[in-house]
Formats: sequence, structure tokens, C-alpha cells
Amino acid sequence: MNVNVKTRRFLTGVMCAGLLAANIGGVTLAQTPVAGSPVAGEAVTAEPGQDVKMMLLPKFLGILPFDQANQGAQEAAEELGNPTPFDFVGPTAENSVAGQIEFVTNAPAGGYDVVMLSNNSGDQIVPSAVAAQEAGTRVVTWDSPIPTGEGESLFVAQVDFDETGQVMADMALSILGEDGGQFAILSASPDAANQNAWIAAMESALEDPKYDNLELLEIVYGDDQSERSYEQAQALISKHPDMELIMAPTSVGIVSAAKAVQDEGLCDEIKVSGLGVPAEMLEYTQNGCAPEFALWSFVDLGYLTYYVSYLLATGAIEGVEGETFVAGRLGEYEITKDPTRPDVDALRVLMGPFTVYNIDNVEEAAG
Amino acid sequence: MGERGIGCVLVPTVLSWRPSEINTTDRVPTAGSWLPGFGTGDANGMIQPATERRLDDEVVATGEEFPVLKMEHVSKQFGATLALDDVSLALRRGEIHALLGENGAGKSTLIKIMTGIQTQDSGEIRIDGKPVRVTSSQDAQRLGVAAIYQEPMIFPDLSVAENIFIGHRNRGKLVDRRGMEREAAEVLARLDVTLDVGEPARGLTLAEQQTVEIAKAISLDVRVLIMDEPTASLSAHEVQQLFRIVHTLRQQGVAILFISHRMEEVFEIADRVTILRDGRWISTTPRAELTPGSAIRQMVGREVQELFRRSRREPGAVLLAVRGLCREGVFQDVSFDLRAGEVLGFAGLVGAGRTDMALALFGISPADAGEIELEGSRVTITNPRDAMALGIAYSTEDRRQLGLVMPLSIAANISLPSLPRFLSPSGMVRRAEERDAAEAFRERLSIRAPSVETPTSSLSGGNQQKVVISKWLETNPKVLILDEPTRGIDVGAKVEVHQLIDDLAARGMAIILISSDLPEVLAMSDRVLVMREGRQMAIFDHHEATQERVLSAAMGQFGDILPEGDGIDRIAAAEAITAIDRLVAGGRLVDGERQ
Amino acid sequence: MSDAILRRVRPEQFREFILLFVTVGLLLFFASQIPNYFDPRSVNRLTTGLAITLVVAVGQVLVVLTRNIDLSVSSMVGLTAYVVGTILTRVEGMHPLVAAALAMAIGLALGAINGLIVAYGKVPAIIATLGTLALYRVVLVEFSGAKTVTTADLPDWLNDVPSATLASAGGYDLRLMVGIALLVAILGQLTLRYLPFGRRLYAIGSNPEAARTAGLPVQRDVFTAFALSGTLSGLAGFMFLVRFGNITVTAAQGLELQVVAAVVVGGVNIFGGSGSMVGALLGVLMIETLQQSLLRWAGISEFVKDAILGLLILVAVTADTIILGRLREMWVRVRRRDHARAQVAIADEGGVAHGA
Amino acid sequence: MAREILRRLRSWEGLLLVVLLVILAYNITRVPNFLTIGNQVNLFQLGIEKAIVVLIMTFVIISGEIDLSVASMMGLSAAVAAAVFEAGAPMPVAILVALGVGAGFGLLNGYFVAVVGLSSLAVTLAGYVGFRGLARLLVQDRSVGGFPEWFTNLGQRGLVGPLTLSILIFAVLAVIASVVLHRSGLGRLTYVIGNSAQVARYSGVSVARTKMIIFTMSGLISALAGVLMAARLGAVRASTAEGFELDIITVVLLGGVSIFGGVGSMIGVLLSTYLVLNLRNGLIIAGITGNTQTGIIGLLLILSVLVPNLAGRVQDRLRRRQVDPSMRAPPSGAAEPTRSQAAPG
Repeated sequence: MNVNVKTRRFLTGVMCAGLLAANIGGVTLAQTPVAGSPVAGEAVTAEPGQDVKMMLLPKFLGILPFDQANQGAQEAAEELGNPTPFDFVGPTAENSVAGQIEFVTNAPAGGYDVVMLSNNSGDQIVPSAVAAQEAGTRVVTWDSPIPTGEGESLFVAQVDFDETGQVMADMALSILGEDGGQFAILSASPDAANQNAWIAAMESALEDPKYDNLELLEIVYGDDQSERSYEQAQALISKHPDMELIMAPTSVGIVSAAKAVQDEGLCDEIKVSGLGVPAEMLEYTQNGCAPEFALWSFVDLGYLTYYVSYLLATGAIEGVEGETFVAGRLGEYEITKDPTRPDVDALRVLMGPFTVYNIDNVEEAAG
Repeated sequence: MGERGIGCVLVPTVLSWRPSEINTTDRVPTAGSWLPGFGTGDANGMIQPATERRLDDEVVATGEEFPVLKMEHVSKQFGATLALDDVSLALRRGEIHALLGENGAGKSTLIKIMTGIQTQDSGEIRIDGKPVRVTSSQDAQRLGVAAIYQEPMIFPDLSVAENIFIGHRNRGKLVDRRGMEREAAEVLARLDVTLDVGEPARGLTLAEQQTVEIAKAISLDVRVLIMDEPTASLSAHEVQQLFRIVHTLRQQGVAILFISHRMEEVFEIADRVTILRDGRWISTTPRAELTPGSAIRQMVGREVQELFRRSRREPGAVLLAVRGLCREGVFQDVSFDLRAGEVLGFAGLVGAGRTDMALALFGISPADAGEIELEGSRVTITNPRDAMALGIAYSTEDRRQLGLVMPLSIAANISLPSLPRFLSPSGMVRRAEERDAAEAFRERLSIRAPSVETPTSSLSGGNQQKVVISKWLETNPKVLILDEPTRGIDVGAKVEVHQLIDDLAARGMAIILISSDLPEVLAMSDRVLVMREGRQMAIFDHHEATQERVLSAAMGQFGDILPEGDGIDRIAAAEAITAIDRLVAGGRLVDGERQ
Repeated sequence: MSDAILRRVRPEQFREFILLFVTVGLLLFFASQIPNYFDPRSVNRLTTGLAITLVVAVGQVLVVLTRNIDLSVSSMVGLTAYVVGTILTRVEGMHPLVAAALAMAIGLALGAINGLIVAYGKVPAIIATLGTLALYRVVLVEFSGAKTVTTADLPDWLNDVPSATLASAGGYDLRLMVGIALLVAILGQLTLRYLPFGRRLYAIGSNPEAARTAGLPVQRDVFTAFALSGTLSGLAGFMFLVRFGNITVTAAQGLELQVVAAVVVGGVNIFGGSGSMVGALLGVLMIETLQQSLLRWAGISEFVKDAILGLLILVAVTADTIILGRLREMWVRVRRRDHARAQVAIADEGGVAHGA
Repeated sequence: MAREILRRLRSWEGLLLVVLLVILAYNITRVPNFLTIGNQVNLFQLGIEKAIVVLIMTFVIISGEIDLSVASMMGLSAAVAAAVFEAGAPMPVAILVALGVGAGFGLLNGYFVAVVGLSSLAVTLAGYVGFRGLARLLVQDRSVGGFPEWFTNLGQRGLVGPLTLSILIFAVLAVIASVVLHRSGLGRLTYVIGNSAQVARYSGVSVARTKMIIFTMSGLISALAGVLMAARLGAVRASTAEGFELDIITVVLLGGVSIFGGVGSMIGVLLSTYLVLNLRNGLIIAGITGNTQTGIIGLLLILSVLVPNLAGRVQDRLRRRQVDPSMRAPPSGAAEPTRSQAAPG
């Protein structure tokens, strides 16, 4: 599955909205590199064939987005001809936090040069990440960063987190219309850093008078489990008779919510939106339960993360602000300060962009 | 709430009957008369040799010359111990065959091999002359061999009827509850027993559970019924009921292998007696040719006194005074004095409230009314620690479930009730002291074990009992309550326990002896308190206490014959007792009951 | 409670009433807190919600009765749901009944492994199923290759099943899934009551040693109980697939504790020998009511709910135990008295006969 | 002497030792710097809180009960410490409050089990849900950090050489727990109650008091482990230590402690702790994913009982004799336990 092309094609509208919102939110997106656009300075290119031992460590194994990231990383690995295949490992879902810490702590002993981490442990990973760095193992985060940036070489951001909030607010507006209406958020777990950040960004975006008619009822958590999310969605339906939208910024939550609404036969009254994988959402977009949702390409994210990590481990880049490099088919990127973590000294590479999927493009994206 | 239970508030109809209030003719019983079957002989017993002959003749006539079950040269080894050494045994149709032997003589192993729980190392089992392999309970069941044990193998959550029929195959695809209950009632009727067949077995008394087990065996068309100490937990009355059933079975042609430590029972019921010692066959003799003395000699391999005779002496001051003790719905209005150096026997049917009474004194299930005075001062006992602090100890009737922590060592078990005394200030167990204390008891009570570190699970019943008593002696009690101290232990150990009781009493300890072994109560006690249906029926001085009187009191005939009222008419009482004695003299009381 | 009643019925038989009483109490409480609590839609959702747990609980009761426990149910549900889901996405036009049968066959195989290890390998059930809880989940993760099963890939009929209704009255539906679950519970109860196998399960849990000496096929029965628990978990897996459609590797995780909790609350003795499907049904009803109602209780924060759930479980179990304890005490008292009277009556009878 | 060694080896602990040596050998050959102090410290560090709770769980299970609430208690105590600290109290006070909460709720568990007479499975299941809920209530969806440096250093940096405070606490507690379990009155009573609470009661032992002590300690030690975890991770979330209870119970059972109570030794439990830590360490370094690790430990759990059972049966069949009774059987017999279990209460 390759969402890449479409990603580009449906970029424009979203980006405009994103830029607008980001400016309103007081965050400048000046550094945001648009994929493929030239960046000042001499972009570093990777020298293939070098031996780097790498670990791709998602939050846990067994859900589609992380598997797509794995595919992307595989693709990059083949391009770069690294003789040592990387390890795609992860903790069990219920032991995610402690398990990730175990993997990071033991990475130097395992001889890993880089750990590519989708952090699920918040700041609790810091001590082990710092120790790993001290022992010579680089820690590159993707998908979800270390909040304080400590122990993190840099963060490969899929999209700008503030932008995510904006996109969610816009989708809500577009579904509920100008008259607005009530909606609720179905998140992953209360500890999920990404979701919390996105929801916070959405809440601040909602402060704009444009969204005055949108009323956020409450935030509930489905723990990224289908059954729990489904039941939460059902409970929302029971609790709020006038609710018109469930916003689920999680790929598990959004399908479960869509299924719950569909099973209740309420697709006409209640819509579902959020972040979802097109392949999983196809049916609901087509039958009108989930007219609009958004996502970025996890394949690309994996691909880019692998490139960055490879470059870092081989010493081609040092991982400092202002460095630019070429990431294979995705083109050039620049390492910048992370504006979404303004209080700390953290670096990021922003992949972007967002794709908003609807009836027009979802089928193609689902492949 | 409907009617209140037999509360302590109800009018006490119990006769507080102290020995001093009755003037009876002295009836010192002879040893023979306490032991049913010993002195009375066949004439009074139920065994009719004629019947036996006839059965045997029938067997011969039909050409079935083989015994139902024959074990030939069976040996079995556990580790280094030879549990059975070349033992042969034959069970005939319609025969009650007693198996005697001390604990460790190999009786249990023999039974386990017969019922397929274990397999012999060498030797052969023949059924109807044909060699068979019995490697599982199912094999045994198929061959018509069943066993019932001292502790009934009952399913407490199933109904009586289901307990009887659970092992049956081919009872149809569905459980026919009504049919099953009807048949269960029929089977029980064959045993002349009525039980509520729909009731869960949990609520049954031990005796009733045993009956259910027998019914289970019969329902399977059993040809060989092994009874392993079935009477150990039964009261005298219940034993007689059981024997009646056994006789019925015998008449139906079942071969019965009967095991008991109670010599008098064996001599009452058995046709032939086989004696084992140290895993070896010693003898098989028709009962008529054997005397209790020679049987015991063969079992033990030396001379042993059959029943201990106490040294009588004057008891000391009143140590424990109990007045009007009650526990609602369990027992009521129990009053007695217990003197230092005195053995007070508690007699009664199982379930008469004797153990409950003891549990109240020990604080396990405290009394809810009445007074307890210890050495003249009034005390309250609400839990075992209260009782222990006052110097009251209770040695339980159920040593396996309540008396011992089986996997722990002898030393650890002995120190358990007095553990605080064996702790160092930092809370550590002082092992050396613990061992020394246990060692002292091992010598004093001759507990036969390799060391005090031996787990109690590997001890024989008698030695386990000694450990239980030791653990209470270690607390230095003033009052020692012994509940069924000799149940299920062999002759030698029993005498040792009796010796110990006498010894302790001689040193001034006050002892309450609860026992369903009537001869034992009568022999050991200075006075006998009889309970029935939770009420105290009488207290007899030891010279007044005859088997008949105690039994009558226990079964309620005093209540019927004696005039009621507060002031007991001594003459009437004396007459009543004479009347009972006369009744009893005509035949054995309990036998007469159903005839 | 009058003595007359106590003579007829055992306290254990009251147990179901007590549970029902406590559950009704909870329902009334939530009804006072949650608007439209008893309206048809809410009720339909709640009943549909307990179907899966109930099916698994029925299997669990069979196992627990034999003094064992099956902790691997959640992994069996998840694995079956995933495998059947995957097969359905690849095989066109599979009949729903065939798919359900397949799910049960997979469950049966997994349950049989548990049964073999416990009954024939003599491994304590808690150790064996704690092990397979992990192992089956690993199989799922390995098998899945990190893919998810999604509704989109599944045949259309699957999507219609959750809302399929057997009967309806005034908006209150008897959904197909609930019907299946109730049927399973009824069959379970009938098995326990009328099949020799069912009675043997009680016997084995009641007194394992006696069961062996009585020549009952203990090993085979324990094996069968585990196999049935697996089969029902397989069925539940199929229902899980149908209901949630989207199956990830974490599917049904944590279900085992919920089921054990329901069974324990439902009065099935965790040490075997006693309990009924009715109790399990009420246990499931209570636990699910608690959970589902808390989700719908608008008055409280999302963050307080687990704390309240814990408290309510404790309250419910305590209430149940205390009420039952009281009843049992009264029962024992009445029985003892009756028993003593009966004994005396027998003795008296004998005495009179003798005297005559 | 040789016979004694042989007998020991045939015991449960001996079996664990053999398995442990195999794993060690494998790790040493596969992982170059496995035996370095750094790696050994790491190996303990990662599971140290579980290892600490394992010590008290051994008491709980030997006494015939179970405590499912330990992991939730770890989370709660961490959350309490964080919340109190956040509210402005000094860290030592926050720690004391957290420990107090642990002991208090442990006592509550004990009260409901020992005095009210509920099954510990039900009570601690309520605690499992409820304590986590309280943690959630305190920390909500946040991650509370910013603890004083001395506190996080205690959890992360070596205090004596490379050994962290947690490791030292574990070492000290392991010694104490061994001595208490095998030498003290409390330990004796733990075995007695686990074997038969009835015998204990009929011997004048206060069963309720002993159980309450054990549950209170379980709460306290779990709370301590929670605080140590907060120090090690430097931040607290409501999900801290989620799911640890099964790992902890698994280690205890693998250590030869019978789930039915009354049987087990601290040596066995310590061996199994070290064994599991090693196994996880080796698997992680070998790049084995989390699910597979758990699966392997699950398999080990089953095999550790199954293999001796089967071997015993084969041996039996070969010898046609009963097994030497001195050879202690591993915990077995849940399918058909020979010992009747007295339900608590």
C-alpha cells in the first residue's frame, strides 16, 4: 500500500488550514519543511551499505499503523543495503510502558547502534534513554516523542501536533456544519501522550470564535482496545441523546466508534471522525458513518525514521539544529527545534503532511 | 422470624442429676458385661452358625468351590519398606472376615491392592478362582469389589441419591432424578434405613454418610465389601445399626472384610479372623477358636493388657465449675464440677453436643449463656486464647483436619500452641529449645518416629495422637479436654494413651474425656456425664456407671421412665434404674430395638 | 425467614435470590442517576453487552466446578476471533454457521491442550492456564503479523448479526447474540442438572479423592470441562468478531479477570463443587451492569469510575457474603435442632418398642 | 554427602538451579558483556520492583491467600507520592504518606479477608480495580514528574558502587524475608495457616491477626515498590506498574510455592526471580519481542511442572514402584488435589 502519491495530492487544502490555525494559535510554522521542497544548505546524502544495528520499537506490536511503519522501514533498509536487518520488536500491549523501558535499557548490551522509539512511556523512559545515549546507543523517536526531549537524539514527527488539533477541529466543523452541535472525544488511554497532545491542541483551536457552535461534551477513553472503545462509544450514544459526532484521534477508537454507530443504526444522526487508517475506514466512509477522517502515512514515517537513524548512526549527520539531509524518495528534510515542545531543548524532523480522507479519495488510499 | 430455636430461655427440662442425689444399689460392672460379645457368647449375639453352614453348603452344591476373592502370595514394597510380604487371604461368600493388625501391619496396603488403588509387586488376585488384574478403581468396581473407609468418601455437595448412584455407568443418558431418588430409597430400605434422599450429603452425620457409602456399594451389586474401620467415628448405638446392616448384607451372600481396632466389635461380628503383623500373614482362625487375648498377642507379638484399669484415688478441689452453660440450638444448661486429678467422662451419641460443649469451654464457639468458674473466679472465654490463658486445653477429635499441620515436623506441631514461649525477643523461633521440648515428649509418650523433625504426616495414627496430646501438654494446662483420644489408633497405642491419662490425673490435672468408646469412658472416668440432644441427662459416679445406664441415658430412656419435676424422687429414680437394668438384662438393649 | 422455609430450602439456593436482590438494587440506583436508564435502546445495549461474557462464564463454571480454573479464556477468545476473522476475509462465501463451527473447533483445540496439560499432565490449572494465557496470545501475535482484521474485509452478513433480533416487545429486543448466550447458559444448566457428566463435575470438585476411588473418570471429565470451556471461548470469539468487527492482537485482553470475577460473584465456589449457571448468569449481569452503567453515569468524572467500580465490587461481595452467612447460620441451627429431635425420636421409638 | 547433594538437586529448588544454569550459560555465550556488572545491575534494575513485591507475595500465597491488588497498589502509592509532592509537601513526607496509604489499604484488604471472611480473590480483585481507579483519580491523564534530584538519583544511580537503592533494599528484604519465613514465629504461622487455618485456630493461633499482618505488609511493601519505581522512572502516571500482578504471581509459583498454600521456600522463589530476570534480559538482548518473552516464560511455567510429572510417571512405569517418598513432589495436583482446600472464611 502506498499512500504517498495521494498524500501529496490532497495536501494543499489541509496545509492551508493548518498554516492558518497555527498562526492563530501563535505558533509559527516557518520551519515546517514541505516535503520535496529545497531547503537551504547542503543536504547530506546517505552512503549505503554500512553496517548499523537498529531496533524499531513501537508502542506495542499488533496494530496496523506500526506494521505500516515497519514496512516503510524495511523499504528504506533495502534501499540503504544495511547488511544487518533491523529488529522490529515491541512489548506486549498491556506491558507497554515497562516493556519499552526494558528494551531501551538493554539496547546497549544488545549492541544496538540506534533505537527507533515510538514512546509510550512518557517521561518514564528518560532515565533509560539517557543511559542508552551515554552507552553510545542513539535514541530516535518517531510517532510519539519523549516529552522533555531528554535522552532523545531527535524526533521524527509525522505531522505538526498543533496542526493535528486544527485538522480535527476543522473536520468537526465541516461535519457538524455552521450550526454546530455537540460532540465527544473517544481517545486511547488517558496516558497516551500523542492523543493528549492532539486533544489539547484541538481544544485550543476550538477557542476560535469560528467554532463557537461546537460543544465538546466530554473525553472518554477506550484504551486502544476494540471492545472497550466500542462500549465507550455506545455509552456516549446512551448518555448524550443530542450528540452528533464522535471524534476519535486513534485508529482503533475510530473504527470501533464507527462500528458502534453503524450497529445502532444511527449513522444518519451521529457521525464519526478522527484519525484512522483508510483501509480500515473504507466501509464507514462509503456508508456515511464516517464522512471525513485524517491520517498521515505511517509507511513514510517508518521510511523517514529509518533514514534519519541510519544517517545519525553512520555519523553522516550529527543530529544538530539546521542540518539538512536527503531521505530517499521523500526528498530533503531539515533538523529544527521542536516548536511543539517549546519549553525544552528538543529537535525534530517534520515529515508531514496530513491527508484528509473522504468519499472521494478513501477507496484509492485503501488500496 | 418464626419460632425461636431451642433457646436457653426455654424451660430446662434437663434432669440435673448428681450422683449424690441417687441412692442406687451398687452395680460394679464386670469387664465381660461391658464388652458386648465377650461374655455373652453366641446365644445373645446375632450370629447364627446354622445360616453360615447353609450358605457354605449352597456354594458347594452349585459347584462354586472357589472363594469369591483370593489373594495369593501378594507382596508390595515401598522404597526400602516391605509393606506386604507374601500375604495370602481368601474371602468366602457370605462371610464376615475380620482383618486385625496394628497400624503399619499392612492392612491398608492390602485393601488398596484389592481396590486397585495400588498394584502388587508380586502375587496374584483371583476372583471366583480366575486370576484378575486390578489396576484401577474401575477394575475393582467391575469385579464387584468395593470399600468404605473410616472417613466416608462422600460428595458433600451432591444429594444422598446422587452419592449412591454417581459411580454408575449405564444409567441412561439423562439423570432421572425421580427414578434415582426412588431407587436410592429402595436401596436404603434394603438396609432398613430412612434418609431424605434429596438432601445434600453435607448435612449428614458420619454414621449416615457411612450408610450412604454402603448403599453405594450395594447398588453396584457388590460381591466383596471392604470396611476399613467403619466404626471408628460412630457411637455405640450407630455401631449396632451398622452391624445390623452388615448382617443383612452377609445374608445376601456378600463377602465382607471388616477392619476395626475395637476388639469387642471384631469378636461380635466376625466369622473368621485374619491377623497381620509387620506385613506378614500370622493366622486365619474361625472366631470361635480365638480369644481376644490370643488375638492381641498375635497382633502385637507380646502380651498386652486389653483394657487399662485406672488407679482410683480421691480427686482434689474443684478446679472448673460450669453452671447452666448454653449455646443456642446446640446445647443447653450444662452444669458440672471438675476437680483436680479427676477424669470426667462425657458419654452420649455422636451429635449429642459433647464436642460442642468442649468447643464452648475452649472458646472456639463460645457459649452464649451460663457461667464458667475457674478456681473459684468467674471467667469469660470468647476465643481459644482466652481458654489457653486460663489453662484449658482441648485436644480435638479430628486430628487430621484440626489437630495437626501434617507436613510440619513433630517439633513444630508440639510447639504450635505455645509458640510465643519459643520465640526470641526478635520473634525468631528458638529451634534448639523447641527440639528439646519435643524430644522430651517423644521420650515421655514414646512417640515412635526417627526424630522430632519427622513430618507428622508420616506417623501412624497412634503416634499422631500422642503428638496432639503433647502439644497441649506443652501448654501446661490445668484442664485438659481430650476428645476421642483413642479413635482409630491401635491396641498398643490405646493402652499407652490410657496410661497417660491416668498418669496426668495422678499429677493433679483435671481431665474431660469425651469418647464414643463406651468401655473406655467407663474404665477411665471417675464420673460420667451423659448428654443427649444437647442436654445434660445425668452424671454418674464411676461405680454407678454401667454400660446399660449410660446408654439408656444417652438414648433418652431415662427421660421417659423417670418422673419429671424439679425434686427428683429418689425412690422413683431407683426404681427406674432397676427397671432399665432389668430390660437390659433380657438381651442387649440396642439389638432389641428393632427386632 | 421462617423455619419452615429454611427446612425446605438450603441457603445456597437463596444465593441466587440474594444476588438478584443486590443486582436489582444496583439497577434501581443507577436508574435514579441515569436518565432513560430503562428505555429500550439502553436495555438492548446492556443485554447485548453481556452476551460474550456470559458464554465464556458458562465454560468457566464447568471448569471451576471441578476445582480448577481457566485463565486462558481471554487469549482463546482473542485468538479465535482473529483467526476466524482472517479466514473469513480470505475465503469467499463461507456460511455463517460454518464460520461459527470453525470458531468452536479452534476453541476446542485450544481448550483440549489446556485439558491435556491439566488432567493428564497433572499441572495445577492455575499454572497451566496462566501459561497458555501467555502462549495463546503469542500465537495470536505471531499469526497476525501485526495486521488487524477490519469490518471492511469481513462479509456483509457479519455486520448484520449484532443487530439481528429474535423477538421484540415494545422496543425491547431479544438480540440474536443474547439469545445464543442464553441458550448456552440454559444448555449449561441442563447439562449440570441432567447429564451424568454434569453431576460428575460437582462430584469431582466436591471431593476429588472420593471421585477417584468411586471410579469416576476424573481425568476425562476434567479434560472435557477444559475442552468445553475452550469451545465456548471459541464461540465467544466468534461473537466477539461479529460484535466488534475490528480485531487487533489485544482483542479480549483482560476478559479472564472479568469472567472469574463474575463467576465468583455469582456464587460459584472457587474451590469447586457448588454453583450454578443461574448464579453465573446473575454474576455476569451484576458485573456488566456495574461496568456499563458506570460508563453511562454522566454525573461522575471518567477518572473516578474505576475507583467506584472497585468499591462497588467490594460492597456487593460483602453484602452477599454477610447475608448468606446469616442465612447459613440460621439454617444450621434449624437443621441441628431437627436432627437432634429425629435422633431422639428414633431412640424413643426403639425404647417404647422394647418396653412393650 | 553426595547423596544429600543429589537429593537437593532432585528437589524443586534443584530443578530451578539447573534451568537457571542453562539460561546463564546460554546468555554468557550469546551476549558478550552479559556478566559485566553493568548488565547484571541493569538486569536487576529492570525488574527490581517486581522482585521486591515477589518477596511479600510469597508470604501471601504460602498463607493460602492471594493478593491481586499489588500492582494497582504500586501505581496508587506512586500516584499518592506524586500528588502529595505536587501539592507542595516535601518529598520525604510524600513518600511517608504513600507508604501509609499502602499499609492502610493493605490492612483494609486483610480486614475484609481475615475478619469479614471474604475470599481474598474477590477482595483483592476489588482492590485491583479500585486502587488503580484511585491512582487515576489522583494523577488523571497527566504525567507527574519533576521530583527532587536526590529522589530520582536514588532510583537511578548507584548508591553503593553500581548498586542502586532499590537493589540494596531488595537484597536486605530478601534476607529478612528468608529469615522471617523460615526462622520466625510469623513465618511458622504463615505455613501453619496455609496448610490448615483450622488447625491454627484450634491451636489458639490468631489466624485473623496473622493474615492481617501479612496483607498489611503486602500493601506496605507494594507501596514501597511503587515509590521506588517512581524514583527509577522519574515520573508517575496512573498506569504505573499496570499488569505486574500476573508477572509477580508467576514468579512465585515458578519458585515452587503452591497456589493452595502451605508449601514453598524463599530459596526457590529467589532462584525463580533471578531465573526470570535473566531470561528476560537474554531474550531482550537477543531481540526477542515482548509477547514471545511472555510466551516463553509461560511455557517454562508449564514445562517446569509438566516435565517432572511426566518423567516421574515414566520412571514409575519403569520401576513399577512407588517413588521414593523423600523426593519432594513439585506443586501439583490442582486437577485432582489430594488435599482438601478449606475455603477462607
